[in-house]
Amino acid sequence: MSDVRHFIARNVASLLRNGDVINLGVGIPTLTTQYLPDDVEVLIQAENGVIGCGPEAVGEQIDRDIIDAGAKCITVIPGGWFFDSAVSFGIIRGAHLDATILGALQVDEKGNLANWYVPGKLLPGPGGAMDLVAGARQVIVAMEHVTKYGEPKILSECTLPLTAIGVVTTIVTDAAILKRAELGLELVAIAPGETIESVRAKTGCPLHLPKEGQVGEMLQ
Amino acid sequence: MSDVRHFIARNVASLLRNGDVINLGVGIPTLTTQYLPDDVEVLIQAENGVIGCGPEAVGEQIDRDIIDAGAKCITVIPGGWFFDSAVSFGIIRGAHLDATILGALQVDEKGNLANWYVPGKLLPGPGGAMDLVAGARQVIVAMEHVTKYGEPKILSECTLPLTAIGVVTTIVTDAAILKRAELGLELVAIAPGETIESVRAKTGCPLHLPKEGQVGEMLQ
Amino acid sequence: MGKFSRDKLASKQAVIEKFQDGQTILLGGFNRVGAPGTLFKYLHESAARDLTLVCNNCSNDPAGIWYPASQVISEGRVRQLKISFTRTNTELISLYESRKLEVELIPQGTLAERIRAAAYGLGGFLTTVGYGTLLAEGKQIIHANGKDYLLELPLHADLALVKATKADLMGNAVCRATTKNFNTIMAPAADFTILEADQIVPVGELPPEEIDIPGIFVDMVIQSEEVLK
Amino acid sequence: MGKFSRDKLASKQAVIEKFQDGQTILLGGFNRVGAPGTLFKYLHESAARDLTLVCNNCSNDPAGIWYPASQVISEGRVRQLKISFTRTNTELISLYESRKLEVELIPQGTLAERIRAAAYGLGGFLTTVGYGTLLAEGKQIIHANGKDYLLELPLHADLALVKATKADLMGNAVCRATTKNFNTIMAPAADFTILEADQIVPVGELPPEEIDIPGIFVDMVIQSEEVLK
Repeated sequence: MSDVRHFIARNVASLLRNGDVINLGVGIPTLTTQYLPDDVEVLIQAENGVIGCGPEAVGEQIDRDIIDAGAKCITVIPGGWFFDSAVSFGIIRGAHLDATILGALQVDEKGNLANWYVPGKLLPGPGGAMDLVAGARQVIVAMEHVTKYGEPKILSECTLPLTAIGVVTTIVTDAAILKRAELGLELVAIAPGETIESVRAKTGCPLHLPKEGQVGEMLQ
Repeated sequence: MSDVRHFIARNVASLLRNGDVINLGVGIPTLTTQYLPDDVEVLIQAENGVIGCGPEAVGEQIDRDIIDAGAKCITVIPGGWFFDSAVSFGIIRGAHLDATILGALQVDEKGNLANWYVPGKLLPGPGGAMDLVAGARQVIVAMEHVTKYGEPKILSECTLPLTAIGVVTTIVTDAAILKRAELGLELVAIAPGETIESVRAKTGCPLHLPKEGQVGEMLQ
Repeated sequence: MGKFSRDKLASKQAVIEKFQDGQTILLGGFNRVGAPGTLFKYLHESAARDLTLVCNNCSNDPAGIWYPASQVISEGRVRQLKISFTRTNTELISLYESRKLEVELIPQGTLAERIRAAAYGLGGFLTTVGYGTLLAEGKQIIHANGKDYLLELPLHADLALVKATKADLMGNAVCRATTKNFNTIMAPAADFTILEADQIVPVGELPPEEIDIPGIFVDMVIQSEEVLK
Repeated sequence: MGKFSRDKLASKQAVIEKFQDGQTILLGGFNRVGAPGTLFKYLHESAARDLTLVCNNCSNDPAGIWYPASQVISEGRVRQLKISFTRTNTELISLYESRKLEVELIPQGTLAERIRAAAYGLGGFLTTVGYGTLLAEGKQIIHANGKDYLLELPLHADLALVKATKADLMGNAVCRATTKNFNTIMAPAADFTILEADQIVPVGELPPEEIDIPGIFVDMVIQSEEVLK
């Protein structure tokens, strides 16, 4: 299970470019930065009001006034900046983030995202999720391909309440990397051990093959 | 003429209360602060991005990065603050100013103000005037009662293009102090040497007398 | 009536007297950081009820700084909660589902911007955030520049409770690092703003370039008590 | 494509190449203070025309820092000017009246807020400023909360030219005292932002609490030349 999470994180990392400004959701996304290639450095924003997030603070580094959105005490790199929530979501809404990476309950072929509410479960608050996916240039969903009951999470149409309409640009799972294209979802790469057919079998909507080139292999 | 300006400024000053936060337009309004009673201290905002404006800077006080909206190098009192234009007009629009004091071409009994544009004359820009009068709690107009041709500037209805609708709360001239009330303009005080009738004669709309109390006398 | 004064230091009693039934109150902070824990205690100690509370999140962890605020909710003194992030409060669902509490869920950035709109005199703003979701229900849709937007309205309050690292007696305040969060925008968005500071310094001691909240947005200043973090 | 880099220092030539015909360009500054005079010179030296310039004011005083920008207008290279305060430029009226220049007059606060709306991804905002005046002509009126407002739209640009007192090589910048004005909000409102600084310092030297413009809003940094003030 932990291996799967790291496998997904490594493949998300491969999508980032040097100089990108990104926001990381909780869970798998926070694992991403440890898999960045040596020549790729990114700047991390946290929506509670900091840009230039470094690793978690330990020992004497701990400053209780410096947290990330998950309430973890963090370090900040030289050249970092602090700001209030209005500016923070200005950065987010104003397309100043190259990517936001976050988990999902469901994604569909129209790029719709459901990741905030399962009716009948604990009353949820959207937090910053609706803002992040509406504003970032790329919305990268990092999640397992199917539910723990083996049901598809990638569908023709989300059945859960939506977080946003038509925003998802890329999906990275334990089985495949999918990009949203004009016609729907395009199969960019598959995991070692998977085939195009095996990925299609666990996906709830048609998957298109790339118009040019061929389906690649995900990083081990 | 200079006497008239100072007379008006002194009477504007008498309307301010201790602790007021104000913005001063160019001309007569800038003379106001020298006539504040000893027990009245106000905080002055300048819309280019400073609150706590002190007197004009001289000699070694001059810091070329510190100007007011008239581009004059000023001093700033301890406890002053600098901010950008979005915050500045947030302060203005958001009713954080107790009063804005400014000149006018015409005012009418509905509180309409015309102070930015005489058709046929130099192409004007509104600057911050439209924002200031829309946002401040009190809009105090400081001007001469009639034009240099002796025509009324206080009218039933402005004939010049408007700066804003229904915003003027008080008018201070060389002849009278008028307040906007439900029915129209109310004569609060008259200048020494004027009578109610003489003020009415140079005013282009009806002037009501106070419902309670009587018409006062302006400060010499 | 102006908000300029060189001595805004207030007593606990003076603060408690400001709380009245039926008020809408903004609560600063993001998780424990920048949360005015002393003011939460005073709010809890007051008798005010039928309140509307507005905050990013509100933990009911008994060891946490938000606990007194969450108790005001538990005690049934809150009519409506406007909030972005509920997962730090395990009790909200039962209060909500038993209809003892109205909850308005607001995306975090929209919450911040609605508060700023109130602070800065805007009649509302257009955003795509939340468009097409459950949270768009009942909201006016405006078509502009070829696109559909939700019209979000200003969120004004009677009181704001905010926190700073340092403040002077005029109410100028510095909010260090990530403590700014909702404090800087809530301060100007209420009719009356009470600021709690860890340290209170003489006027003129805070460098103007570091001030996050100017005194004109603040009515009362109090010294933080030792409170839970 | 990301805007994070540890070396944004650019040459005059690199700046001049960014100017292209038909661009909309934001010009920072309020009177002489905070005006990027070196970038005005480079803009004037470029061949770009058919421009839309956006600024608070633009003096044509030959002894002033704005003069090169005003010359770009005089030379007929500007199609439209969006401006708040025209009285510092005695030439605008004749250009405007001879229909050589389109001018959009914008109340100063609405100008600032429209730029911020573009910077921060809002579809517009509601304001009473300008309602019932000539400047409301052609604007959509929105009824909200029982009141009529003008809908003001975001003012986005291709380029922003801004000025700081100090900047580091990541583009983080400090704008001292009243030099902030339009610089801090114009920086994030354009696709490409060029920042001129009086002093350039190593990364990490600017205290985070004093930064007015973060590097993520800046594409190029140049050292100010000695220019007219």
